Amino acid sequence: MRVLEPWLAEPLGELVRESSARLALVMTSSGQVVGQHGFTRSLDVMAAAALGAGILATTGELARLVGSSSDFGAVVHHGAQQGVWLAGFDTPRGRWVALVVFGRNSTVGLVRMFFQRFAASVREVAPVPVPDREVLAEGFERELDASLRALFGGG
Amino acid sequence: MSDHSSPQQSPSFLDLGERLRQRGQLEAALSVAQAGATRYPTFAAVHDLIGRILADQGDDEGARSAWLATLECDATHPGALKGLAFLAFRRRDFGDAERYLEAAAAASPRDTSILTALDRVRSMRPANAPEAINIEDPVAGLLLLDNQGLRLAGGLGSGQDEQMADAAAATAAGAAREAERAARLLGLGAWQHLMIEGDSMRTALLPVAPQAMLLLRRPPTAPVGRLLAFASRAVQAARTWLGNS
Amino acid sequence: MPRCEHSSGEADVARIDQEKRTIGLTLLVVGARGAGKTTLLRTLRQRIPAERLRAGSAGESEPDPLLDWLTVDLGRIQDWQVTVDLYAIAPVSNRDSTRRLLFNDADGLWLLADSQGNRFDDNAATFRAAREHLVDREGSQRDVPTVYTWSKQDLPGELILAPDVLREGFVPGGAPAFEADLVRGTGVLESLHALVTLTMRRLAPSREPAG
Amino acid sequence: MNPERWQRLLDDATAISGVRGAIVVSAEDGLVVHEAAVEGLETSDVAALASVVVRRAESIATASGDSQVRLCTLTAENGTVIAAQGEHGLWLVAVTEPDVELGRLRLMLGVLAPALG
Repeated sequence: MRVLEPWLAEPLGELVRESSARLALVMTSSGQVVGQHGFTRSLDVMAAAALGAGILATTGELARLVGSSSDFGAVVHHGAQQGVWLAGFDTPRGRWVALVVFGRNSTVGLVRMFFQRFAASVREVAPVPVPDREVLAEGFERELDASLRALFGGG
Repeated sequence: MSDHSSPQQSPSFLDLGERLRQRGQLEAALSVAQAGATRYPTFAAVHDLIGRILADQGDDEGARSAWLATLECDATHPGALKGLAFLAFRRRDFGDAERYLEAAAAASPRDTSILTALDRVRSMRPANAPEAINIEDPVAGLLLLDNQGLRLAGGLGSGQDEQMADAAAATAAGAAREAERAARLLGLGAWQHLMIEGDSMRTALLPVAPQAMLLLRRPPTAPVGRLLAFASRAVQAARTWLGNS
Repeated sequence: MPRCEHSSGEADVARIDQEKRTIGLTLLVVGARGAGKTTLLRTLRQRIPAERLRAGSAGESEPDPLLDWLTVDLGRIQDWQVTVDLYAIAPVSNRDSTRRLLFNDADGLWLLADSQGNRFDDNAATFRAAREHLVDREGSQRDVPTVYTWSKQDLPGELILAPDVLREGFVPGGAPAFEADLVRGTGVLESLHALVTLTMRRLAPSREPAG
Repeated sequence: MNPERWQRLLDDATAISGVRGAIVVSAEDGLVVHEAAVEGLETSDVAALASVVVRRAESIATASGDSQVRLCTLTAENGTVIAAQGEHGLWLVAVTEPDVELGRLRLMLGVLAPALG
């Protein structure tokens, strides 16, 4: 499992463990990965994130087209050997998306249940973003330039 | 090869052995039956015949082995179950006798001789006489396993081999985890037992210790309340067994 | 692929981790087929000390022809550890989702033009496509620091276009442009130097949590 | 599919003293198909968890060489979850207080569940 920020590890670990998920991916609604479990190739993570965010956006659009007052909440693909659960949820960092791939030893209901707990847990533990202040001190570019010259052999 | 291990039709040595047994020529009957067992080692009926001959000779231990061998060939062989019930009855173990007859009744529900025997055994047993508990007996229908799904002791009961007991243990540990989780997450507190009822069997799964659980398997005719009462005693026995181990 | 290991939650900006004091830049190397993207990355691998290079597709037996990548550790600058992820993307690939994501996250663009006269249109089409891909998550056009490198300037003069012609043809405004001989490495490190500087300059004044 | 009939079945089940709620569950996906529950019972959680227990119970039965599971009862300190098999992968699931008339409920669910299909 990999997470961008340490506080996400526990809720994501619980989601994976309790729902018997094979793969799990948590991303921002624009597809930026914030945590994953089970993927071995980074390229797959990126592609899955982009596709997952895209699918959810598309179904949201479809929901609007057919006159639904809100989006569909979750998208489920159920195959013979494994299923995919894809759902958005609100966090203090904005809307995020979770993608869970589960096998025959789990069920949609179980994934749904632990996804809801996961979303609630993220809402509870996610640090609220705070206002920023300037960081790069004066002289940064000069040091960068020196560092690049050293690294690139005076180039 | 199937034609070497189990004959297509009832072979003549069975008739011969049975006739010799009924005439009291037990030694001759036994030699015929044992020759047949050599020829057809997985043929249930020949082991059943040997069991009856040995029982007639008063060799209860030998008869028990033969009938257990019968059940290995055919897990629901009524003759072997009746034979084992008879041996239990003879040693006045009415609980065991009842258990084997219940299994025989499940295998042959229309056999009135079994139902009659069952009634008789039940009437012989004092109402509050506790059924004997032997955690290590593989045919007692008590399977003790650890939380990783490994068998610690016992088995699934008559007719089910060790391999099957191991498979059941492997699945039971997962079931216990789910039972524990379901009870906890639904706010029902600690789980006490999971009762699984089917057409052919009643099975109860109970926690014994943090690292161990017990699977109890009985025929569908076993009354649920009595099964649970027995299960409760079996859990205590299992705890003692774990302590001694 | 380093992206998901140390990225901030924000889109469209370099990854700045305030706790670990790290800055990660994503730079895209874009060029027409045969313009020399793979050679460029290979040259960087040869010229930059190995201890400053992190895992990249070079570690695999064969570079991925559709997506080659490389991470350079620029070391500690002030109290920040700065790394640069360089992705070389083929102009046409079946990995549109990957490409979209990379363009979304790009902090800087390194446009590589094949100097040969007969590749002028290919270069133009590739650069145009790159600009079309360079949109933010809401679909608005993004303006990111860009440098140009004219590859194959070592070929005979009758085959190639002069740097000022290429600049005239491709470079809007005053973006830096460098002539390069990718095999010998001329102009490569200079281009990267300029791009990193421009990109970091765009970050300043950058931000960190108050308090 | 007959929601009206399901409702009647669930009403019969919940009429028993000590039954907190009853639902029709699809064991394959662990989702609620129909429900009749009292306040305080998260029926989707019941469906998800009960279906997993049922599936595990079926695994035990299969591994033991037994036939289909008809009834599955999980007894805990503060209550019981009881699931009876219906047709087409549907299960009738009831959640009870600890002092429910379990014998009556078992029989009733055993009779009602086959009518689920």
